[in-house]
Amino acid sequence: MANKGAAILECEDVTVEFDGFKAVQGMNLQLQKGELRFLIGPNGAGKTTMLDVICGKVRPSAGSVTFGGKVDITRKHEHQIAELGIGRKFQAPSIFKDMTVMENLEIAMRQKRSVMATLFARMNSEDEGRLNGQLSMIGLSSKGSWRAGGLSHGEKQWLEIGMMLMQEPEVLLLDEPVAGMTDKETDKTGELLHEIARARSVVVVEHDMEFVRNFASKVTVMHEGKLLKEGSMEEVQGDDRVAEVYLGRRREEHASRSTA
Amino acid sequence: MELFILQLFNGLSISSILLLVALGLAITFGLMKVINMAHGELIMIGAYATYLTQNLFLDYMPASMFNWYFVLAIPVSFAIAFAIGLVLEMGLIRFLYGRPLDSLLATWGVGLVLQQLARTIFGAPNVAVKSPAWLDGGMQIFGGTLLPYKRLFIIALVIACLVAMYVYIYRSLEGRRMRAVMQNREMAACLGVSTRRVDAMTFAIGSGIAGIAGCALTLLGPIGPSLGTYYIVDAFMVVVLGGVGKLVGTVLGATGIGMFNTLFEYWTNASLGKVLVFVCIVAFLQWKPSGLVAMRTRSLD
Amino acid sequence: MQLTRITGNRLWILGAYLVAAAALFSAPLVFSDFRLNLLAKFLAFAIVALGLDLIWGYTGILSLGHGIFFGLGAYAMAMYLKLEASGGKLPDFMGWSGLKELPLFWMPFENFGAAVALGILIPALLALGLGYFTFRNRIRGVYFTILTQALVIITTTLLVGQQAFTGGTNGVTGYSTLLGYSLASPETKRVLYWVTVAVLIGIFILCRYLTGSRFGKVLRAIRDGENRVRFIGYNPAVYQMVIFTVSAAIAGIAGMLFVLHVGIISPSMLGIVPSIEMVLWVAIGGRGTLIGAALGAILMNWAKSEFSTAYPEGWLFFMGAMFVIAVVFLPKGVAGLFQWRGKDRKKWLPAWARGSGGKLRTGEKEGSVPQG
Amino acid sequence: MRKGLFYQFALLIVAVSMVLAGCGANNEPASSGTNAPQESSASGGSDNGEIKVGILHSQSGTMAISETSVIDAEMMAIEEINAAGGVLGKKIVPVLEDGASDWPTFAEKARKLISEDKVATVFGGWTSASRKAMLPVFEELNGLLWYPVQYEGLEASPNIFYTGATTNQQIVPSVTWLLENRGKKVYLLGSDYVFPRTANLIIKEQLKAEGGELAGEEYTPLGHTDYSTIISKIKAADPDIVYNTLNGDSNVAFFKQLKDAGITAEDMTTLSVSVAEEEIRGIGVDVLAGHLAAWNYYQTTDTPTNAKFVESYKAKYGADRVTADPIEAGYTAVYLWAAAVEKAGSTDVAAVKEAAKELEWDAPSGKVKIDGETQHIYKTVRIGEVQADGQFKELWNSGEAVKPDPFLKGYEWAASIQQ
Repeated sequence: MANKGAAILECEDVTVEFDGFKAVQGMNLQLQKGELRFLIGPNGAGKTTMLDVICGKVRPSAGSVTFGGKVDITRKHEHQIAELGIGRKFQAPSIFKDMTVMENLEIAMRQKRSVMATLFARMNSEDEGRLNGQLSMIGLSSKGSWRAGGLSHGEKQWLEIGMMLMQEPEVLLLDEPVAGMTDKETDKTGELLHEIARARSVVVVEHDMEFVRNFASKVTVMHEGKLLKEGSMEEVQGDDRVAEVYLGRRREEHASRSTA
Repeated sequence: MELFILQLFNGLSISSILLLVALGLAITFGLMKVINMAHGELIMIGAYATYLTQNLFLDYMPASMFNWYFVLAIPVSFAIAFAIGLVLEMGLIRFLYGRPLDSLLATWGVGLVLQQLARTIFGAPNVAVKSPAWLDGGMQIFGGTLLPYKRLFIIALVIACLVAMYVYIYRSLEGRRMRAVMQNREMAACLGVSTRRVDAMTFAIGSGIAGIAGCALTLLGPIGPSLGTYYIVDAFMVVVLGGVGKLVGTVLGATGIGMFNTLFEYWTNASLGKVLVFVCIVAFLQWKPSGLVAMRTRSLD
Repeated sequence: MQLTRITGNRLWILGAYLVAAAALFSAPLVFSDFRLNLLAKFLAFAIVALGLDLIWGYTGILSLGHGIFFGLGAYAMAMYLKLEASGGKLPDFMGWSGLKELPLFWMPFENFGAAVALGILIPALLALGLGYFTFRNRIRGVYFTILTQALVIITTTLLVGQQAFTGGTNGVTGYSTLLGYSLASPETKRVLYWVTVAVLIGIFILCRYLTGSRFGKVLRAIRDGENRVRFIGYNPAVYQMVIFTVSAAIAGIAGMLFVLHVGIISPSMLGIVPSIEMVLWVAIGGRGTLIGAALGAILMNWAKSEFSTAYPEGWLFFMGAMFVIAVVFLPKGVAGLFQWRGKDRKKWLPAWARGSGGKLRTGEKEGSVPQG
Repeated sequence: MRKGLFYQFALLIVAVSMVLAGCGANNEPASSGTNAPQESSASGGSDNGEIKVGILHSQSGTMAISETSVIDAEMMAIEEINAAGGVLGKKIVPVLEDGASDWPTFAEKARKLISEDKVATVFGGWTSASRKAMLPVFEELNGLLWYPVQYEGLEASPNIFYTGATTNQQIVPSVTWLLENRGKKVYLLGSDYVFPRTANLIIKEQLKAEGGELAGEEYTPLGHTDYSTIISKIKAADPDIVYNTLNGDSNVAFFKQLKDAGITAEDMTTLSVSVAEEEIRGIGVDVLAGHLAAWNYYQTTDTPTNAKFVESYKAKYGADRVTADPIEAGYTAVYLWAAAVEKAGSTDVAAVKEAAKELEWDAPSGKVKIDGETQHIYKTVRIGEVQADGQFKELWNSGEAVKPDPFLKGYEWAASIQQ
């Protein structure tokens, strides 16, 4: 479907400073259309900060982020970036908890976002169809009129993914989508992710190697704010430096976990 | 020249009063994120505590001792305001952590009740506090300029309070616990710090300092049920302008407002001066929403 | 089946509203002139409460400066009435203050239409201006609230200080006619009462529409998590600005009606205390429900008028206590009491109001954008 | 949510019926005025052997400081009159209402007293703002108000009797006295509201006419508490006299800080027009001793009626209480009204007004007389000095009661103010 080869997102030489501390230094990242990319690395490697830069939450002190081959988004506000088609899911579920599940999806739905448009917006049958479809996709069909705050942790995560999908972004940024989930929930999230990755470009920050291994896709390893290695899971796992800074430390733990 | 020095001193004096009034808030608002609108009423309580101490000396102590009532009044004001702050924290404020706007409204209600309580106990009219004789008069400098002892005393008192607070927060075990809880509540709790106790103590200390402010204000102004309402908004402006959560910011905020207030008041008149100061604060906060000394964090919230 | 039950309920509610509207319209048949005048004043307050609820209850922004918007609307109407009462001469207080001719900015208020338009526009523009800077600079929560207080101080000090132009602390009073009809006559009063009821109903319907629309849902989303809204692609600053402006305009309208019923406006009505009292009506009635806000305003003022006479001292105790209780234990106000037996009985409190003590702080993180 | 709507409906019905029932119930005259238990179901001002009068002052809020004492004095006068047989053989029944320091509330309560309680007259108000708020109500409903405080003049409503001083009974003579006795250079300091601004407008004209010199003019917001800058300005201007029209709490701050700045009554004369015996207690005698005030009455005023008045006031409310000018004016107002009603033989407003013309009474402040034309009263002007015991020593008085002249028609220099 998508013409592979055209980068939809290109980060060049991105540097982020917090009070002199360089969280990200000269990071490069290229994302192809339709690609599913995992961003891994030990704590404090700058993964989340990278996502923050792309979605506009953090302004880089140097470098550029180009979207769709032409737009530099480092000068844009968060909401403008979101409107361009970059969606972000945060680590902790951040849904609107005093609104119903359906309302959450409704305002996230792709639509004109101006005051005038929302003032006179009418729900047509097409919209309703889309909302209901999304609701069943994230498995919350029976809970459409629940207060979102009343959902379980996993359900909140799915709702948030559902909200992102309603936005119909071209690029999705997911920060640890399976953190804190039960095994069963993790599996279901994995399915969701496969589904999502089919139609769009996705960047996932993840710690759970087991989860990452289920996807045959490119992995980028970050360490101390810099790019350490980029390649397939096998290549990355075979790399000595990666093993040293990251996998080395986790191999033991990981082994015990897979045998459990 | 003489006028210039006098005005400089006046500005300093107003700054010191503002700082004294705002110090307690800097703790309750700056550290605990509780908007205590009853802060002004705690100041009022401190003032009435001074009045009561004075009356006790008048009634039970020899007249020669009278001048020393004020020395006792400072700790008494602190203690009474501290106790009321403690009760307030345990009975109300603890339900309001994490809801700053609600704490604003609820404590406003408390302030209303305290004012009315004062009116019921002491009557609506102002009461008089006779300042001790050793604070009468002033220091002559450069021939003519007279710096009143009372204002000098308040400046000294503020410095003393600041030093005490610094030592308490940064040099004592209790203070370390307090900082730990304010920075990372869960972690502190995990490490065995009783967060409930620290919360209560912190709030009570903030209240106690308001009591000291009330005691000092009896030297210069009226003592009545609505005393607190004159200072509360100014106090908030000092803390917000200075930057929430930083003592240095509060000091700078108070100095800034005090100096500009004196300057504008001298140039124009008292009403316009006040308006100008507030306009400047609003404009400044548009430019630097987190105040003079900002706490930099990676968090957006 | 589900559908019919909902429509059934809707009919009931519609019926209830119609009965309430009819009762309000027919009040002049039952009430003495004095009581009617009181009720009219309360209805004007209910209008402000609706506007305040839009911004506080639905969008989560606490304004302690609505007294200003209310007051500016009131002053606009008062200036018109004063000029009409002065009959071409200089208003009396200008004379005492040494003015020789009418200041330029008073001129437009000679015309009723212009005065009404300005009574809505001035508060709206002031709110827009303040909102433009503060919301764009992402000043919110407590900081916004404290800024509104600063605005109150600025406005009242200016109004009091510029006596020659504003009437000073006395305010503007001593009116005689409105468009030629005597304000003192019972007929005019009755008509003005009906006008107030009609405006209240109109604004209620407007608020109802606003909060029910997708626009309203975005507002509630902003209340729940402003930053999150940004990442779905809405610009919260614009939404906040718009609703703050609408809210201020509504307060201005209420102020104009207030002056017509009460016959005086003075800077004390714009102060911090009345501004907080307005918030109290909404808090006690129930923030986030329109009917709660409106009834809160009416009931609190009615209670104040009745009890303050009998127990002038007890009244303040009562009001302070009500404030504490409503905020701490009834975050949804009295209206919340009637809602809590819905489906999710245990969840009738919003998350931020549930639980107690230190737990809340951690709970709060959820929903807001987490740290990087 | 749907269920929620249903309960909203229930709430609506309950609340609407409560409001309507509440207002409705109070609509019946029998239950109005809940605070006057002894009152019967009289619907008029003078039925069933009783005459209802309204007392409308601030019992709460910032003005309660001053106004509660006036209520005490008015209640005492009513009791005394009742003990002596009442008016027209009927008892006076006071209906108390709280103005709550809020001007619209004054208007609302005035309307209630006249149209619901149907009182014969109202004693009330303190600030100019409260009087201005009530004035249209009294004129609209043809009620009668007795206003007991000195004020800025330039007003004469047919429905108000003014028992406090107007400008020519306090300010104008005191300025003349100061210019003759204390110097020519006058500094005007006042709170930022109507009375000081109007008073100073008059004083400035008077200074021009009587050879005084204006050294400066400053206004501070109500509740201002730091006077250091103002005092610096005063020092720089070096006047002979500070004419002080500050209000309330500001006086405390001003006098305390004036003393700290090393300025005493010997260095500079300060004359206040809003500092009476009650305020002295709140400011402290130590900072006030030696300063001057201008009033029509002091607790120390030597008249036979005053000795009795002070004695019964202290007996009734406590030995530590003091009397002051507005307290005396409130007390006088009640007696003047009662005398006018006796003379008219009715409580009808028009009849009482007619009867009140040129009515005389021996008030605690001396002989007073109602001026039929302006409905103000003739009063003796007195300048006093604060003594160490918190009382005033009279330095000068006008000898005879001065005819009220609210529009200053008798003063040529005031032409520009009269319009």
